[in-house]
Amino acid sequence: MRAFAAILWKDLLVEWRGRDRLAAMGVFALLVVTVLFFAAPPGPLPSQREHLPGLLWVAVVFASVLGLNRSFALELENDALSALALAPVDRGWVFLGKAMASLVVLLVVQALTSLVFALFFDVDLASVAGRYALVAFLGALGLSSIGTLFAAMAVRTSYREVMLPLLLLPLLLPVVLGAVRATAGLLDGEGLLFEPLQLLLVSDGVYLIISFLGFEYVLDE
Amino acid sequence: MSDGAGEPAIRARALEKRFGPVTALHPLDLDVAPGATLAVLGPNGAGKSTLLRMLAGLARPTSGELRVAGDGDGRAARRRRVGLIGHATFLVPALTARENLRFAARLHGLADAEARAEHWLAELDLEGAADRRSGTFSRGMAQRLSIARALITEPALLLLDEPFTGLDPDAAERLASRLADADRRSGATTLLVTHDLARAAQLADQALVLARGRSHGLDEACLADATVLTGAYHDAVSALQGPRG
Amino acid sequence: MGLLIASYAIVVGAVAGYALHLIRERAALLRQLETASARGDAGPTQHGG
Amino acid sequence: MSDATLPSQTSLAGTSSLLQRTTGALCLLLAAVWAIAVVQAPVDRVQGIVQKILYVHPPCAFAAYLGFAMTAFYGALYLWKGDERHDQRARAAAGVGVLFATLLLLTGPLWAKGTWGKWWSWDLRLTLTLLLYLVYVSYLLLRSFTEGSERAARFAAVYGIAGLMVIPLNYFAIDLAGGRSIHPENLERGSLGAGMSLPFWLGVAVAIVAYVHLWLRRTEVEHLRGLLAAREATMAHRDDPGGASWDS
Repeated sequence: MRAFAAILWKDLLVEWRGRDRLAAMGVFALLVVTVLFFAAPPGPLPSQREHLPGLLWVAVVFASVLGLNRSFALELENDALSALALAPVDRGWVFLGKAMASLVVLLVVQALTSLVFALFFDVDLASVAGRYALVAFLGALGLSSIGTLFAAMAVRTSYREVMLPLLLLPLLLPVVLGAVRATAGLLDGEGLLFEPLQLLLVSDGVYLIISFLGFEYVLDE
Repeated sequence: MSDGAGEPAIRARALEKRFGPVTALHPLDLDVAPGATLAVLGPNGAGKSTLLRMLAGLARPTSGELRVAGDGDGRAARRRRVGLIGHATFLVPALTARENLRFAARLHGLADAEARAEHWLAELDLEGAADRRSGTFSRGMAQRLSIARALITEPALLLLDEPFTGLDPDAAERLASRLADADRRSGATTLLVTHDLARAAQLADQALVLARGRSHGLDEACLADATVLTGAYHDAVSALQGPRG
Repeated sequence: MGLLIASYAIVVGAVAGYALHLIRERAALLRQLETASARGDAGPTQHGG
Repeated sequence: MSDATLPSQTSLAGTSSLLQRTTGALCLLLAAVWAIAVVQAPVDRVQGIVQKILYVHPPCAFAAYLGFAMTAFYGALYLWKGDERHDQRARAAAGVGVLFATLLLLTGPLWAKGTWGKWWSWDLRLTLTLLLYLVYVSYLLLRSFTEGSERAARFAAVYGIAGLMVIPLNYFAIDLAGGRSIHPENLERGSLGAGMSLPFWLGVAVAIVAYVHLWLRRTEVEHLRGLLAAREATMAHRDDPGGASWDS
């Protein structure tokens, strides 16, 4: 348990000291939203705005992939990854430390992306801010859990930048779809729909279990 | 270096490691007395770091038995009593020396991380740079910090993976004296993997030669001095590799 | 009708083709193993105990 | 160096193992009976002759899903036991599984074109298969991009298991996204007309036996490759002692 706190503290401290990396992710998300705006400008009619939640989460997913790749790239310096492997603790805790640190980073980037998205696309997130925050949290939790597991693998393959999205994206459908449908429900004034929320919760649970158990084998030499 | 008759610190019986059909380490028997320093010598690819990684609990033996005194259940328990110093320093550049040591201690689940960090900063006379980020350290200072990082958890088994590579002679000399001094004080059983036969003769009580996964123990007489050791080493290597097997 | 024929042709063709490919590859590997061990015979094929 | 004798599976140097030959013969026999049954099956009044793709398209799904289940199964066995043979079986299962998934994704649109006039539809089953296909292509890519056979095997095993566990999630996700199924009929017996179930289930049997046959052969090829790689590693090592270092 102490190891979990140590890793979480270390990662957040390193993140804070390397704020430029966090800024880079923020700007990246900003760029993605801008490009999406020109690629698929929203029309006045509601039917022309159905795709907006999808666009928002596309921006979030890509910014997250960037962040996750970097979180383990740091561990390669001075072979810190082996230091983690040497920690005399169940590696599930090492996973949780890294995943929660990534979660915090993803939430910060997600907040920024959502803010800019709401402004650009004239979307009223403010009125549903509380419930949207819950959906955003569940989405980020899924992303950071399975993302941390695959980042730990991808960082030690020979084609690192491509490998993480390659591994992550095909498995992200449940979380992303759940988040998009939930967000759409909020924006259409239907409130927090049960099915998408249920899908998000179940998916996060499955991802956390797979990653917690799988990390033991991924961290080995 | 106590070589009490008691239960050996490291006991290996027919220890073997295979990567698929390739045998990295042939069946090896080994006994190392508590507190003793064993030098593991041999050319590249002989299986030295395979043996080291199995001792560190990072890799599982394919067959045979490997016991380190005080072995609890599972590899995590083994990793609690192991300290590893290698070419990689395991340091986090963005953290200061003090934070690196505290992190290492907490990673091992030690409660008094702050006190230990202060102690080992003094031990390796790094107080001056305690609050400087380790990313700005010279190679010598980084090496000292990585020694402190390994010893802060008071390992019963200290594994040194070619610590002298890339060091100029006097830096190597300083490191050798620090290691001997830290080893004597901590009483840890030490395993020194190196090519540097002079250092091996200077620091080790026992020696083992590995070549292409096969092992051959040298008796203590060989460790009298570097020249004797070099002779014994080359005989052992050619015996193990064999002209045509 | 053409679509029907095409789909059956694709499936049967792919399965049969892959089986033949694997048989050929197996034969090639066995040959390489033999030459390797033949070449190895000049020296010891293995350093076995 | 363990004795690199020929693999135990191959009884004689030339001929393949008994198991491989029996599954091969069984597959051919079943295929013949299946072909006859397909030809004799009644032509569907609504869709016409193209409906007979029913006897080849869904059977590939059985084989593909069997493949991915075995990939995860042998992957888990490898993680637990560490025996390299399990890893070879997992890799073979994925390879053959992807082959059948490809056939599924080829025959699907042919059928769709034949009955509704458009090649692709985001229908529940097709989307699920496409997703699964992407997962297992990533599985094979992960293996080829990871150095160190032991590490590649471990990573692939974890990813194979994750891939399998996400299938039910994908099913609900697509269902939630209104993946109204325009698949003409579902697989339950009820939907098969008179005289259609025999060719259908024969088709499934042929697909599964073909899968097992290809899987056995592919496993043996993986095993032979391992032996060859090991042989070359020792050769290279003897010629240049300081060279190939596998415990880098």
